[in-house]
Amino acid sequence: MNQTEATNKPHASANSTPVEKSDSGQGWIGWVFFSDLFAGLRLTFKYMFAKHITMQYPDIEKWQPYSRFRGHHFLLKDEQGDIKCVACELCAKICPSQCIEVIPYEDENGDRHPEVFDIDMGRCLYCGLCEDACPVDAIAMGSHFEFSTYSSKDLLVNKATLLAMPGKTEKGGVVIPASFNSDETVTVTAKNEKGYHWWDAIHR
Amino acid sequence: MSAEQDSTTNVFFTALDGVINWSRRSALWPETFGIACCAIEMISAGCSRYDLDRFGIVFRASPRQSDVMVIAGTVTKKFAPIVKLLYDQMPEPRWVIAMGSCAISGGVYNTYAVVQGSELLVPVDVNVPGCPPRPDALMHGFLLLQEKIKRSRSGRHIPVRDVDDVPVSTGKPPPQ
Amino acid sequence: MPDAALLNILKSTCDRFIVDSFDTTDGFPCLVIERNNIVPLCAQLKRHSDLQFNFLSDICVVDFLPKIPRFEVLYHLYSIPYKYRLRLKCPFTEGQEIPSVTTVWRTANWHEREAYDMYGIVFSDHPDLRRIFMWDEFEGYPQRKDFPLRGYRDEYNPFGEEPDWSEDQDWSH
Amino acid sequence: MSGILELGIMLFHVMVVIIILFLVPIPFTWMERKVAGHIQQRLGPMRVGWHGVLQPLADGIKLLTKEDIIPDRADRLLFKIAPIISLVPPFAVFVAVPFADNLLLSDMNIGLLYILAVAGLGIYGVIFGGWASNSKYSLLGSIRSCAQLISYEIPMGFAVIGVMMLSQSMNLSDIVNAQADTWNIVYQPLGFFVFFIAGLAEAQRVPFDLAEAEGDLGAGYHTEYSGMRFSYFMISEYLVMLTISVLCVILFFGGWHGFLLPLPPLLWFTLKVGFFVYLFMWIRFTFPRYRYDQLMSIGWKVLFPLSLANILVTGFFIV
Amino acid sequence: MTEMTLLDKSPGNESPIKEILLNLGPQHPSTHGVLRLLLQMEGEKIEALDIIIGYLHRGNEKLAESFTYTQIIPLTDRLDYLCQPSNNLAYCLAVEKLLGIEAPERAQYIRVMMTELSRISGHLLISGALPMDLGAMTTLLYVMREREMIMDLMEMATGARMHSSYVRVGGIREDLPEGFTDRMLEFCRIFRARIVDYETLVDKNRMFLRRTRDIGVISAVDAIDWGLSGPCLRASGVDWDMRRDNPYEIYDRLQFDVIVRENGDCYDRWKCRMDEMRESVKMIEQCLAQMPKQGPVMVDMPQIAFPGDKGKVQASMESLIQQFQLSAYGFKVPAGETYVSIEAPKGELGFYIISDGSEKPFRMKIRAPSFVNLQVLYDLCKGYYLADVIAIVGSLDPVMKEVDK
Repeated sequence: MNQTEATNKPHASANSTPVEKSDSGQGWIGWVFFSDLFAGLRLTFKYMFAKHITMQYPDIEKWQPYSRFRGHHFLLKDEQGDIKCVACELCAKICPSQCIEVIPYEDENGDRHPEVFDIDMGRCLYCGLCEDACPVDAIAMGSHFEFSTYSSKDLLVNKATLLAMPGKTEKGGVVIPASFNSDETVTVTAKNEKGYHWWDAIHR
Repeated sequence: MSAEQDSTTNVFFTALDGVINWSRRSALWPETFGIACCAIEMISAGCSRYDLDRFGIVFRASPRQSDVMVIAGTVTKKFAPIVKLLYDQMPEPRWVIAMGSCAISGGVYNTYAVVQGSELLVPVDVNVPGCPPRPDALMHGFLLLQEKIKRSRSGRHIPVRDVDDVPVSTGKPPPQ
Repeated sequence: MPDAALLNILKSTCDRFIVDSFDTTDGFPCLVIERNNIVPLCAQLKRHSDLQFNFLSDICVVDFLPKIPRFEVLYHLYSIPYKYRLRLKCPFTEGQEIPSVTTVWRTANWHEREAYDMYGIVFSDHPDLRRIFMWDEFEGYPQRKDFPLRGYRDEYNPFGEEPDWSEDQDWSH
Repeated sequence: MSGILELGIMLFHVMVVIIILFLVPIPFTWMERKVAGHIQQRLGPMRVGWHGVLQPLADGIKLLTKEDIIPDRADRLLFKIAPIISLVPPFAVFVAVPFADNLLLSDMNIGLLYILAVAGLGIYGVIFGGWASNSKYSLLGSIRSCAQLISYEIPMGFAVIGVMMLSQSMNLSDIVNAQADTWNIVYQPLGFFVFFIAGLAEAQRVPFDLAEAEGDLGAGYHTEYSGMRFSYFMISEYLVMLTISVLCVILFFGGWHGFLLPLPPLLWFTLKVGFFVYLFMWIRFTFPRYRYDQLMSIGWKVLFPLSLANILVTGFFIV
Repeated sequence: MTEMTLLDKSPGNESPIKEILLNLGPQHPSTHGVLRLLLQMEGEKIEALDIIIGYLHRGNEKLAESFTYTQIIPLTDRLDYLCQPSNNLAYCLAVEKLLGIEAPERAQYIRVMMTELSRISGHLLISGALPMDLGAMTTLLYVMREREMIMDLMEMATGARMHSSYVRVGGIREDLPEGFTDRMLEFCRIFRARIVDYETLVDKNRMFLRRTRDIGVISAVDAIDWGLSGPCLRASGVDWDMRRDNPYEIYDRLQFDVIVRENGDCYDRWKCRMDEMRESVKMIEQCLAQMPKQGPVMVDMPQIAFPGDKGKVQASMESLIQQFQLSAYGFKVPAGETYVSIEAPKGELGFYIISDGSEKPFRMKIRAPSFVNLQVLYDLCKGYYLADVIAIVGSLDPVMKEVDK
């Protein structure tokens, strides 16, 4: 190691005053009169009076995710209103973090259904493999993403919660009007109105 | 009615509680303490599209000046003493947000090197699930924390710790 | 498919070091070498004007636990001027030391430290061989096949395996 | 009796100024965060009061009620008094500052000298604070800021000499009144340039904010400070910025003298100072910072010769 | 070499001049995660340093040995978390090579497009973070604004802002959604204009130039010796880009320049990334133009890939069994070994996989570019100032999750 270091080329010492290279697009006149700095100041000044692109999340607006967004899981029901899941436990098997627990039972018709369907949202990776693995399209990941809790135990959700969770959005990717409510729990309620795409705000 | 109960219902203290809680929840300063992927979403939340500054949240570089620690990423066993140290360096009152699956429970990394949940290290106030959580989700976590502060009673005493405290940098390596 | 010219040069220049050479499933030419030949061979591969393997991509250790020899260390080389790739394999048993190639490529430093940290392989003449990922007091070599994935149980890891107390008793004697 | 009354009036005036100065950081922090927000195409504080106007108040109350940590190995006495030491000089400076015609506490003949002298004392707070913390980041921060201040006080003082030569006085009111027709900036562009750059360094703002360079020193000299003591440092920092802005206006931009619009003098003064404060913020959110040694070399190799040249040229024209 | 082990310095060996031993990190605003540098300084000048990593070591390689090949894909996301599709792609290419299959053409185009998009996102963050470490905070905010657009595109196509798991063995997870092409073109158009903004703000700024020019210089020979790759290597004047030299996927059909610069200092490394983003935009536009408009995006092998249409699964018993097999046990990969490397944004990202013929890899080694690039700091920082260390670390662009694996 020491030998190779000795042959190492000496790099520019930090001591020597670096030569000011004025090849940054302006001549020496520009350099003396700070044309580079003024260009920067002009740019920031221009942006100062441009339209802001901030989404005013809790109070006024809210983001409605794209329909492919992988948020909180939900369980689907079939046309009869029964749970679609056949408790094959494929989702539990493919889950890399093993956060799904399914205990099956057989109903009077001999169909398998889940007795217990727990997901530990605090361990989930939100990778979407359970969605892929499900042969009957019973479990999917919806648009819900605001489910912070005070206790990590509350992140263990059961079948009933999963059935009640909102599904995928039909036409996502917009900012929709919303209102903030903190009486009981912190919720941001979306109003059922047409939103705007936030890229529109970026255009100058 | 004992004197202690009396003081809790005192109008003055209730008002004081209100003012102090209002100021604390309106000026939550987190540490610039990014560990992994969640830190990128934390930065995103601070940037123009989401703008945590609207809540009065600005990132402080020193733990001494911050109120809330966002554990944004996997806490490994090697890193655990440092998380603890940083938590100790923060002044009271202080809060902890565990952001992301790794911080809440270790996530997919159920291995020899990862702490299985930062609850084992520091008292976590709010868990923000996701891998990583969207910036909106982190903001929801902050809103939840604000609610928690709003409902707490803080006007009565400001907890004071013993002074045997470690400075931010002594040049010595933190204890492993 | 590996370049025929590359194989010819390799055969003509490095034959005395090579135990065995074959093409692997992914089309890399692969040389199996003797432990003590690593440094001279690598130096020659790097210096030879028609090869110039100046870029060490990776050093990888594999643990074939029940097999003997147990370990195998692999070097993935790349020649930036000629765009050749080459793999060197060096099998060895537990307890044997491997000569360090840090004198040939300085980048080997951390690769070898990683191998030491994860597999407990000692590289002789390494300038700074100590743990790199795990903390210094960590016991065991986590990537070995006989190390449990979840480690041993402690206050931060309730899912770890119960430490093997019988082994512990052996140490005390 | 009249002496006591005079003293009373004097104390009253001092109290008023002190209270005003204590309140100054409140709009400034709000303004800084709003300016930062809008430059970055976001909003800044929004949720506390109308457009977040109460944000600085919330910050202040929060800092007051925070735990006040004194590190175990710190020098306790110095650690405690350092924030106060850093707070006093910026306040003391305003004794001599004329806000409008005859609106000042003390009309000193050597007002300019007094201000330059007192403003330089603020560094002691930073040095004490950094040293007493027993933390290396703090120490490096205070060493940097000490060296920086010394190398920039000199060009700053020299830059002012040109103004003094023009107005033949060190009294700030006289200096302002001398500019009733033409502002000094017309005669002294180089002097202003040197003064402004040195002022940026004096106020420790980007691109010269090395003492608290977040990138390399964490929070710099106040890394170990929490709660109220930290807020003292913040207040003093804003006041120094205000001092520099005020001096720029008084020395080079005609003080309370306006042009075109017949606005009240105090308003003119406030507007001009406000512009400079905005300039400071604008620069902060546009530029990166220099390195420690580069900063020193700029101070000694560029600004110092320039300020000397300025004196020379000014003298030549006056004679 | 004992000078690296600063911690082990025995008390007798200390020099009479007392050096400052500064501990930079692991929690520090500008060490880009949990990198810890132990600096031995005389004044503010670095005399020696030690790099301490491993604060984010999670045992990815060990974990992969217990996962099936499908389950590993989400793990690879979490290596270089700024540009996940690159990691997915490198891993999937390695598995595909072992399996002897190739993704459909459309899938290859989409993979390349997503990889280039993520390259922009990774380079953007660092080209904003470096000025921010030097004090120009606004630059970061501006680049994050454009990065949000990329996150938006990612969410639209893959369902997650960051950890997309989009590239799968044998293709990609889903075809592009409706309207994605237009959005992508719009992004390219806006982004081209915005690069000029960053250059006005930073590239021409004399302070930034003075902070980065001739700082952290490394020669071409040294850079190769230290194993640098990617923009860090090309900034030193080594003309090597695997996208051109060992083309994978459809890179041989794209027209692009390999950005090479000469000085090998912080500025060149930064500028190299800046110019590479332009090339990436070019490549994305070419991909969009050349891409077959229709076609499968996944190989038609139900034993390896999940079928896109669930109706098929329910219709036939055979595919149902295959779905069960694939989900519950994964797919078998023929025994063999392979090393596949791609040009990730940080450099050469390689996956070395040994398969023993079962559903789980026998050994998976990740050649993480950041890990290799980072150790050059030993050489790079000496003689420079504390503030330069920040610039040097920033210009090397380490992602600690990848460094620590």
